[in-house]
Amino acid sequence: MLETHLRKRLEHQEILLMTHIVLGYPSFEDCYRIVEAMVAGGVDLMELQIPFSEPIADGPVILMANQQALAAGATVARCLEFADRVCREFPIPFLFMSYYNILFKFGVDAFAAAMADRGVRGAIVPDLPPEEGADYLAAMDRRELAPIFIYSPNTRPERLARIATVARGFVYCVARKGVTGADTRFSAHLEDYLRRCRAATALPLAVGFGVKDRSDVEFLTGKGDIAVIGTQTIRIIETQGIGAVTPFIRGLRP
Amino acid sequence: MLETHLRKRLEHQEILLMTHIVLGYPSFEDCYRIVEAMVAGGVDLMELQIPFSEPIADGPVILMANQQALAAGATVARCLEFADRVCREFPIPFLFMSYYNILFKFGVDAFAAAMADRGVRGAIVPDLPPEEGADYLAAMDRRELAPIFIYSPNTRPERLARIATVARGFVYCVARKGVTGADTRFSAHLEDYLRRCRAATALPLAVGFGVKDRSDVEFLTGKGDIAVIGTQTIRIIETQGIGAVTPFIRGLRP
Amino acid sequence: MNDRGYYSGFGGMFIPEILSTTFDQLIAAFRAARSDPAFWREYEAIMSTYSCRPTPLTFAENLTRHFGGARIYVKREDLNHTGAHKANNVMGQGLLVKRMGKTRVIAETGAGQHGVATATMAAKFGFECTIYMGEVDVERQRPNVFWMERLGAKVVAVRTGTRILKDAINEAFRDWVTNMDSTHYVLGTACGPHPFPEMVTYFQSIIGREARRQILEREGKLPVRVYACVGGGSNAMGLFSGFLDDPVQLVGVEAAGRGLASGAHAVRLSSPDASVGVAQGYKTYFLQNRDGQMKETHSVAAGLDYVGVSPILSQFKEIGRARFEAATDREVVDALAFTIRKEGLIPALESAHAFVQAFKEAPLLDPADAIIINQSGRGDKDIFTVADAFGDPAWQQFIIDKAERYRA
Amino acid sequence: MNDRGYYSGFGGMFIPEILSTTFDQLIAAFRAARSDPAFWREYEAIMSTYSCRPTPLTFAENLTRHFGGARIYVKREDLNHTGAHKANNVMGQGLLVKRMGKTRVIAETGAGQHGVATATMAAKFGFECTIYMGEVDVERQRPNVFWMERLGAKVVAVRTGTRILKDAINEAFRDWVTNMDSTHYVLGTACGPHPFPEMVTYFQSIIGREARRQILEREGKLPVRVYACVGGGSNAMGLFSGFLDDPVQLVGVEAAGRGLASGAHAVRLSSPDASVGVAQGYKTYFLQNRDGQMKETHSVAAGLDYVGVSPILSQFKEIGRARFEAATDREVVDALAFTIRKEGLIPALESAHAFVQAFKEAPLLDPADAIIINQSGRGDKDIFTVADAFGDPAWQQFIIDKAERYRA
Ligand SMILES: Cc1ncc(COP(=O)(O)O)c(C=O)c1O
Ligand SMILES: Cc1ncc(COP(=O)(O)O)c(C=O)c1O
Repeated sequence: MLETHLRKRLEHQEILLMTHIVLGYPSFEDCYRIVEAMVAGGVDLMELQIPFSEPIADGPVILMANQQALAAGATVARCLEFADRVCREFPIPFLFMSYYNILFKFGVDAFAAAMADRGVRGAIVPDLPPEEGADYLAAMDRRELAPIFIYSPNTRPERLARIATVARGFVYCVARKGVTGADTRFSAHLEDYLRRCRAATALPLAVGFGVKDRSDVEFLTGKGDIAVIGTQTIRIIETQGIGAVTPFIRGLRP
Repeated sequence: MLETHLRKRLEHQEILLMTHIVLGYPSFEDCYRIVEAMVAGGVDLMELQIPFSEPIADGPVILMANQQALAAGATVARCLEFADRVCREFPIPFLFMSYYNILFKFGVDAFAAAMADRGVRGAIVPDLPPEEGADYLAAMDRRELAPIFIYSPNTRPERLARIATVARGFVYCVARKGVTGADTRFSAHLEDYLRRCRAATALPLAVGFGVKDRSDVEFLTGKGDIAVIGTQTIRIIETQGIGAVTPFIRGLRP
Repeated sequence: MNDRGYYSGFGGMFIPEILSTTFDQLIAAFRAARSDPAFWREYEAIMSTYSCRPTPLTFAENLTRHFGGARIYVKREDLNHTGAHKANNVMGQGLLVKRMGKTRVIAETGAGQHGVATATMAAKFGFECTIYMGEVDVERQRPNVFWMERLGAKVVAVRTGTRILKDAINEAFRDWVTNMDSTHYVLGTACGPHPFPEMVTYFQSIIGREARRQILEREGKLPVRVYACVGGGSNAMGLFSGFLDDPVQLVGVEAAGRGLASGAHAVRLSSPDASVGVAQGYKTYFLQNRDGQMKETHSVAAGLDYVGVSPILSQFKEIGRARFEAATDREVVDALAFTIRKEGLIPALESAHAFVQAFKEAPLLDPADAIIINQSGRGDKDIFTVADAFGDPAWQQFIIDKAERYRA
Repeated sequence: MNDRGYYSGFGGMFIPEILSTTFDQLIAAFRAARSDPAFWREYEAIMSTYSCRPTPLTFAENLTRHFGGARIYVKREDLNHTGAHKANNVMGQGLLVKRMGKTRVIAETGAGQHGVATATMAAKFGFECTIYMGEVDVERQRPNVFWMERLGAKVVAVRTGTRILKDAINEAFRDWVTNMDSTHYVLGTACGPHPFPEMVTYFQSIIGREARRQILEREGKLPVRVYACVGGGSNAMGLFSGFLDDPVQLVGVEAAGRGLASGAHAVRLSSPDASVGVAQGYKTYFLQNRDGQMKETHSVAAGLDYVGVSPILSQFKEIGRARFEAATDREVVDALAFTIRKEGLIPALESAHAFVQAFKEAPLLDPADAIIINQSGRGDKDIFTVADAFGDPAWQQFIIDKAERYRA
């Protein structure tokens, strides 16, 4: 199970790193090379985003990546193929990230089965609150896959607790209001919020939205368990090429 | 008095000819030459139109002439000067034709005085029905000037009679509905109408709107007393020059 | 001789003889209709089912707060079908045309508003329709021409005179003297020969009747002043009609264009450039020269760009029953922008003249008092003019791109 | 967990976690307002003083005669302030925003109609306002952008996705997840996550309530069928709401664009190109491919050019409570031209879809029966599109001349 795996890693690392790529952007070949580079850099787990035409919770950078991947011909089938390969070849856990329509059109149960088949360990579906996810929860549960849910600074205490009852693997704590890719002020405010998250669940906490560099990761160390680096790696690849990925990741932790 | 003069001429001519010019169009100099040419051709009396910016009862040809005369600088003062000269130099009666605002702004009484002064014998004011013309009638009457009124095919019998009581000189019978310059079908219908006019007034009848050539004049002979040639002479001057005026007028009667 | 529609010496019927019978019929038909209580009911019924009457009286809360004086109400003639008070007049005359058994209507138009309204009425009643419009106006008001044509009207571009509203009126009269048997001339404002000033006022009086009732309901008392822009004077007469017997100040606002001193304006009731004259069939104040030739006029609002004015308003001026002010193009565009921003209302450029004056006076009035501004029409029809007044570069680029595509 | 707005399995709330509290507040505020009788009264009061409600129900005498079947009535939402039924929804949500104490509103817009309506409401209520609009729509609906800016709104051209309505909705959500504390998202149609479908329907139900009362007054009986165009579904739901418990056929008309076979259309409820999916926060029929990626849509009417549709209409389709038809661009332009010519009414291109279907069916119905067509908006906003559809050369020349002057 994902949680067990993460706990084990946490015995050796004060904080884990999770990165994110959009499948098919800039191409599936490049995606493979990026995964390779990230693993070489020492990431602990990765989100593979299946592109969707309406990525409502994503900011401009990831949004554009979604569109370009689709324009270049990315399909769900090719994303599954890709996941199959990286799960076999790399020793870290991979998660799918996508919007609910991708799962819904595939068939939620069939999708969970396909994930299990290919060794994908869990999924993040930002537009699927637990209340809408009964089928999904059942299907994931049946295959011991982790449905990753989200905490936000706006989530009320009783809701944090309720979400904790269905979440598996870890909880993804959105560091601030807004979409992916915008700047986050890492502040006392954030510390407070993470304390509330910690109180609500025994699961490891991933912290995302706006983690850019080593000082951000340092800030999170001791407060969260996983630092999520999303948009920043896309920016680095776009400006400095895939060759810059490994040193970037490596540089995030001391 | 105008009527007496006309009756005298009618002893020698079965039908009289009245022509029309717009003062200042194309220029006052040309107007003088046109009057000269018309008198040479044998016209019996003439309308001198003082141009107005809103000649509501005139068709496109005379309308344009009004505008161009004004654009070239025609003023009421220059029109009076012109009238003064032609009345002195030519042996036929001249009438003013204009819209009421010209008289009104000048002062109706002053205008009548100016006419009398210069020897103009009467006036046609197509937008001044007798009901609106008490001042005008009084002023004209005081100077034995002829206020020429209009009959139309739409004028009801009792109104024909009423107009007859204030009209002097002659009555202008509009041959048809419409503005100046459009074609008129000279028909039994017209004959009928003129019979009604004749019955309503003892004054000579002028017939206007659409008289173009000798056959029109022949048709009118015996039915009316004066054939009015308006737009047609402007057309002839525009297409054939002032030189064509005398032969044209001469050719209208046998 | 019987009544010829004089108001302290203004008005009258200066019409070509050929129309005398037509006017007799029209006067008779109008008198009969007016004294038939069923007629007004029929009129109200059509205005409430085909247009949106009664139009609302909107309390302009934000403007009131901003100016800190009188409580400002706006009478919403912009919500009429076709977007202006012109609908009131054309539907009324349309009912008369049916009574007279005529089958064709003609009209002049300046802004295009009255042309669209007439063409609409003609479509609804199944009349043939020809609209006369100065060539200059055809060019600047093309959207309205487009809709008139879609409505089945023939739009004739008038190329004579100054090629604007007054020339279109002349041309309509020329049509009428030719086709009076089949045709009624739907004059668009409270001008022209009797009975038009009275008749148009009668139909537009629905504005004032409603406004009076509405303000009494809302405020429990009469307004201290009411404001209307003055082109020909129909929307002003419409609003004023409701308050003639009341202690209410009537304020008419004319178009001062580029300023009274510039000569480029349309101020007839409070400018030395105007004097009493007779044209287009009636006696009133005209912008004319010493000889009586009409002058060119100017206003950013095409519907106010006219040389004459209702003889009834000339009377009101003479006897002091109404006060007349003027607003410049610049003031008008500013008041328009401010009203849009503050209240979400988009008055027509014409109507914005009334807003200018009300804005000047509201702060000086008692906060317990109410005033009414007549929003005679809606301003989205004016986008080509307003966008130019604002000099909006994005709009210009849009037009340039559009043109590019048409050229291709 | 409590009610999440499902209609036979359509609807729901597929929202990012960060909005959960915002939606809880919104649902609570809406529930409270709806169960407070003073709220609806306040709503009706503002709609009758700021807009022109009740809007008339116009008997289309000429169309009725022409088709020789059912008596055709037209519900005149075009006479609303800002020119469409969108006003009903925005004013209602505006009142809620005041109740919730928020100070800023955002909205998506396609045709621009909802954007103008929202910007108007924001000006009136003194809210800050940002409007998201696909870049393609910004280009084709420039006049509306101009007015939104004059109304004080910030208009953001959305350059992502297909750069039309659905992308504007996504972008509005992105704003909302950032600014939910100060900001309310005024969704423009009966789509999106709960409570929007229910809430927008509630405000738009004023159309159907009035129409039912009006037709009973006029005809003494119910209509046999009522017709509305279907974009997101708000005007249709508004009209239908009045007749849900009656034996009245509800007919929704979608945009068949260049024809169902062409793929260039926006038919979600009666086309094999559509299937059930979840996007933009709710479950309904979407035009999407097998993977669940949304397709491009097309309609001559920008307001119908949308991939999703109200979940309540999906339910009506599923349970057979409404019938759905489609009209092609060509049919729409023809019906528009015919309606203008015959009745002097200028429906919006969106609304003209409903006219197409009514014209097909009216001749087959009993002359003693009545039908109602919802004229959801006025068509003069569409002049750039309509002039192109008619290929009017004079209009093109006008634009070319105008561009020439801007270039100079
Ligand atoms: C909206 C609007 N207001 C006012 C006017 C001026 O006319 P009147 O003075 O007759 O009301 C016009 C004329 O076209 C108009 O369109
Ligand atoms: C006039 C008009 N009608 C209809 C629609 C379609 O929306 P709905 O289906 O929500 O009524 C729009 C959308 O912009 C519109 O502007």
